[in-house]
Amino acid sequence: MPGHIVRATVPITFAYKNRVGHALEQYINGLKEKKILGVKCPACKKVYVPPRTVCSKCHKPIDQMVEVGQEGVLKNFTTAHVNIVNGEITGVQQPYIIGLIKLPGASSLISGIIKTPSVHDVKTGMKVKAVWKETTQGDYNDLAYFEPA
Amino acid sequence: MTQETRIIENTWDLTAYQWKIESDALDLYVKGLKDKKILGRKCHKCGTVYVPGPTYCRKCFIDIDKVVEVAQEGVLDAFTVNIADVKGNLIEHPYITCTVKLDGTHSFLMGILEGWTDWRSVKEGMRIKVVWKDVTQGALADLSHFQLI
Amino acid sequence: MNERVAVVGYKQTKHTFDSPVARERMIYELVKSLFKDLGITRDDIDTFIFASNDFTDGRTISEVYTVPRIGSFMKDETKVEADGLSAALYAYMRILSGLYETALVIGFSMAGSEFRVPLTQAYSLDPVYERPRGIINYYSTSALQASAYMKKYKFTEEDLARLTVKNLQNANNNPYAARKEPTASVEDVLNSKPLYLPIRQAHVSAYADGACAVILSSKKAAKKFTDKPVWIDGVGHFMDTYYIGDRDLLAMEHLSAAAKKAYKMAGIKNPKKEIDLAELHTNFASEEPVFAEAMGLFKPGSGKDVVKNGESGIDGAMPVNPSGGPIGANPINATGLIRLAEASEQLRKEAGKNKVKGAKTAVVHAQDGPGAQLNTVFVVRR
Amino acid sequence: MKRNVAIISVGYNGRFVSKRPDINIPELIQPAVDNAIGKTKLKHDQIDAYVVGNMHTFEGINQPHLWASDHFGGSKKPVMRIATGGSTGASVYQAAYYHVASGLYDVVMAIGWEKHDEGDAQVGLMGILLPEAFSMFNFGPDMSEDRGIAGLGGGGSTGGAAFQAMSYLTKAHAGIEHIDRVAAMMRSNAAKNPYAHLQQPGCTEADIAKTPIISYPLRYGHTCPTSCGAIAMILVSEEKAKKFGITDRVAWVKGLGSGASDATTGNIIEGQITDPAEQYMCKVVSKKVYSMAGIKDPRKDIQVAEVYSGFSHQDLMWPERLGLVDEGKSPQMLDNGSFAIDGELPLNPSGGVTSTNAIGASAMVRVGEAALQVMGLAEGGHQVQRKIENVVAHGWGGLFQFVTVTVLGRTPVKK
Repeated sequence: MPGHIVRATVPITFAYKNRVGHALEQYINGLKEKKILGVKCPACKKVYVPPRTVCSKCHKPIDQMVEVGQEGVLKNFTTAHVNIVNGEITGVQQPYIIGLIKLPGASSLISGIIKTPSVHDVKTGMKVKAVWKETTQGDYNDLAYFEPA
Repeated sequence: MTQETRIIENTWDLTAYQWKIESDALDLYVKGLKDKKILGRKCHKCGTVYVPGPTYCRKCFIDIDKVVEVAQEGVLDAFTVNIADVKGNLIEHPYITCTVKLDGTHSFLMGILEGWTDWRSVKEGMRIKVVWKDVTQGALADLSHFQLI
Repeated sequence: MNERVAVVGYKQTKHTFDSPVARERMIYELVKSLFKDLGITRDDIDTFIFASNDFTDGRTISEVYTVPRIGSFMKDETKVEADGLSAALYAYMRILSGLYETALVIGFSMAGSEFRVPLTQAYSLDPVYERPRGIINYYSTSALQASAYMKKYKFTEEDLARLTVKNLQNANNNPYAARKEPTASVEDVLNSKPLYLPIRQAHVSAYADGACAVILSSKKAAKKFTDKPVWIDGVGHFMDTYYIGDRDLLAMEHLSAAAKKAYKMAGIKNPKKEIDLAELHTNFASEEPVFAEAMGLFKPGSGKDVVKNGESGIDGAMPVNPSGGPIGANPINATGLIRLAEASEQLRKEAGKNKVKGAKTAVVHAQDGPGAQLNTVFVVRR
Repeated sequence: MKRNVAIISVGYNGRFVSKRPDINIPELIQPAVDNAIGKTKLKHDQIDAYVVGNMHTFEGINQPHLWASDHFGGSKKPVMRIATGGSTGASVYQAAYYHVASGLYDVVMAIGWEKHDEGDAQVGLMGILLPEAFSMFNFGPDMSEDRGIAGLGGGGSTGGAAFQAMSYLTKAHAGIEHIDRVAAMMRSNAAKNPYAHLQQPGCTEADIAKTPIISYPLRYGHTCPTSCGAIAMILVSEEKAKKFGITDRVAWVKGLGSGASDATTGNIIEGQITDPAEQYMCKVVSKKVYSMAGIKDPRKDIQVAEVYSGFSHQDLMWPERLGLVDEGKSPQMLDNGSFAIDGELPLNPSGGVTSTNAIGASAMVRVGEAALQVMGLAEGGHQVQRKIENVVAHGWGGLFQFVTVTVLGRTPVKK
C-alpha cells in the first residue's frame, strides 16, 4: 500500500532583523520621553496612532508628527484568559484586559492592556489613562498599560 | 541615506514543525542497497524508470508498482568541482559532486565521483560504475560513490 | 474572451486532525480520484493553480515538491499565496480572458498535525509593532469584533453557544468534517475553556489536515466534464486596512463591498430573497453573524433573532454553513475553496443529510488575515 | 476575441542597494508605487486592483501584503498575492495581466519587492528543501564531511547551479572564460542603469576572473548580489489607454506564459527526470508565447532580451532556450559583440539579475525593463538605440523548475 511516511524535524530557527522604519522610530523615541506620537495627514487631517508614513485614505506620504493626549476613552475590549507565545496558547493566572482606546487628538484607536483591580470593573466608555514605566528606555513597554482615569 | 532605524529581532522557528514526508521511493531504494542492488519503479504505460522510484508516474499521473533493478553502470551527467567551502576558503582536497544516469533509467542520481586524478580531464558522458561499501546495511551510505570506468 | 465560467468538478478529502499520509499523497489521491470521477486526464486541464502558503507548509517556495502531485508536471502552473477561493478567482480570470478553457484549483494544508496555527498566524502580523507587543493577534482581533457585536446588538453568550451548536450539528452530518461532537450542547460550549472572551475554545474552527480541488471551465468546454455545471456569476474581493485601530470591525465595509460587487455582477438586487444559502469562511463561530450581515444576508444586528428563529439553520430562510463550515474542518488554504465545493454540491442536489431544499443560488466567502482583512465572495448558480 | 493590455508605467523605489537600515518593508514599497503613478496622470484612487508578491521567507513575514496594504494603496481595494519563488515578480505581473484581460478590471498595479537586508538569503533558500533533506536521516545517509547531505542536496554552496553551468559549458563547447566575460558585460551594462545595484563601469573578464571559485565552474563574480528594492507597474486595458490618451509610449503585452517541471536538482526523495540545463519547459513556453504574439521568427522579430540569470552562465543559456540563438551559439554571440547594448541582440541592457537581485522584484524588473525599452524610456544610457518592435522578458524560480516568458511590443496584436 503506497503512502508510507517518514517524519522530519529540523533543528533550525531562521533569524531576522526587521527594521521599524521612519515612523515607528519616532514613535518609540516619543515613548522614551513619555509622549504618545501620531502622524497627521495634511489633506484629510486624520491623525494615526501609532504613526505610519502614508495616509490610508488619501494615499499621500505623511510625516507631520503630533503629540496626542494620554487620557482617553475605552471603546472596546476583550478579557484575555490566555497568552499566545511562540504559537502556544497557554492559560494565565490572572485574566487581563486588551482594549482599544480613543485618545484625544487621535483618529484611530490604540490597543493596550487595561489594568483594574478586577477585570469585572471594566466597561466600554470608561475613561482610561496611560501609565508609564518609571524609567523609560525607548521601547514599546515604556507605555506599560492603561488604568481607569 | 537617512537615519538608521531600530532593529526588532524575529524568527521563523522551523523546530515547531512536524513534517510528514512520503517515503515510498526511498523505502524501496534503501531496501535494494542492502543487497547491493539499485531498485526503482517503472511506469507500465510510458516506460519511464525512476530511481528512487515513487509509486506514481509524473508524466502519466497514474499509480505504478513495477519494481525494477537497474544497471550499476551508466554515464556521468553533470558535475561540479568543490574547491572551496561555504565561505569561499579553498579546501585541501577538492572533490567532485555529480549526477549520473544509470543505464536504462530516466532519472539522475546524485553522489560523489572518484577515479580521476586531474579534474580538468573529467567530461560529461564518461562511463561510470557504482562502488559499494564493503558492508551494506540498507542505508543511503551503502552506495559509497561513483567511479569512472 | 469567455463569457461564462463554471465549476465542473470538485472533491475534498475527509479532513482529519492527523492525516495518515503526507501532503504529497493527500493531494495526489484527491486529484487522481477527481480526474477518475470526471473521466479525464491531466491533459484536459489547461492551467493549474495552487493555493498554499510557505509558512503553513514550513518551506520556502512550498510548491516545489508538490507540482507533479497534482498533474502539473511540464504544464502551466502558478500559485496564489492566499486562501483557495483566491486561487479560484485567479482561475476564473484566466478562463474569462479566453486564453484558457479549463483550470484545476487546489488548496491544502496540514494544519491539524504539522504546525501550530497561532504561530503561522503570528508570522502574518507585522514584525515591528504587533508581533513584538503580543497584544493583537488573530484570536484577540476576532474577540474584539465579537465583543463589539455582542454589546451593540445584545447578542448573548447563549446566542453564540446556540450558533456554535448549530454548526457542530451540521458538521456532524458532513462526512468530510474532522470535528465530530454529536452530543455537544449549549452548556458544553458555554463551559468550554475561555480564551479571549467572548471567544472560547469551542468557538474556534477545527484546524485540520485536508485538501480540496475544484475544476473550472469555460461554457464551451463545460460539457466535456459534466451536465451539471455550477455557474460563477459574480465575484468580488476587497482588502481592509491592516491597522485594527482604523477598522470598523462591525460594518466590515470591505466585505460588504466584495459582496456588493459579486451581487451586481450576478444581477442580484435583493440578496436576502435571491440567495438560497451561504457558505462562509469563519475562523471563529462569532464571525458568522458579522460576516452574514456585512454581506447583506440578514438585517444588521439581527443575529439574536436569526439564532432564535433558526433562520440560518438548514431548514431556515437563509441557511448559513449547512456543511458546518470551518467549525467542522478548517484546513487553511483549502477552507474557502471547500466553501465553493460545498455550495456546488448543494446546488447540484448532491448534498447528503445536509441538503438545503430547492437551492438554486448560493454565496460563498473566504478570508485571509487577522480579523478577515481580505475577503473574497463568489455568487454561484445552478 | 482577446482584450489587449498595455503596461503604461514602471516605477522603482530608487536605486537597488544592499542595505536600507532607514526604512521598513512597506516604506520600501511605497515610493515605487508613488513613482509609477507619478509618471502618469492617474491618481491612486484610479487603480482598480493590486497584485503583489515577494519571497516572504527571506524577511520572515507571512503574507506581508496584509501589513503593507495601506502603504501601497490596497486598503479598501481588491488585492491578490502571488508567490512562485524567483519567478514571483513575473507571476505577479501575469496575474495583473489576467485581472485586466478577464474584463473584471481596467487599471491594475503589479508590485514586487524584496528587502534582503532583513534576513539571510542563503538561509532562506535552504528553506526550500530542509524538511526533505532532514527526512533523509531516516535512511542512513553518509555523514562524513562534505560527502553527506550537503552533497546530496546539490553540490556545494551554489546548489544545482554549478551542475547546470558545467552541463551548459559542455553542451556549448565553452569555457569558464565565457562565463567571466558575460558577467563582466552585465556589470558594465549595470553601470549605465541608474537603478542597478552592482555598477562596475568598464568591468572586464579579468576583473571577474580574479574572484574565487566557489564550486567549479562558478565563481563569486558569477553570482548575484542580495539587493533591497521594489518595482511597481501599471497595466491597463486598450480602451483605458485610449481614454487616457496614452497609446504612444506604452508597452503592449503580446504574449505570456509560464510552466513548471519537477524539482530538477535537490529532488532527493524521488528520482528527478528533468535535466536542469536542458530547460525543456522554457522552450515549450517560449514557443507558445511567440505564437500568441504573432512572432514567426524570434531571431528576427525580437530585438532585445531581458533574461533572469541568478548565475552568469545562465545569461548564455537562456537566450538559446528562448530560441533567440542557436543551441550552443551564445558564447560566439557574446564574443562577436552581438549581446552588447549596441549589438544585434542586446542582452540584459539593464545589467540583469547578476547585477541586481531583490528576488521578489527581479522577475518583474525583467518585464519592467522590457517595457521601458519598448517605450524608449530606459534611463542613464542603457536604452537600446535601434528601432525596437518586440522585447522578450524571462524569469525562473524554484529548483530550476518554474519558468515565465512574456513578449512586449510597440503595437498590440490585432484582434
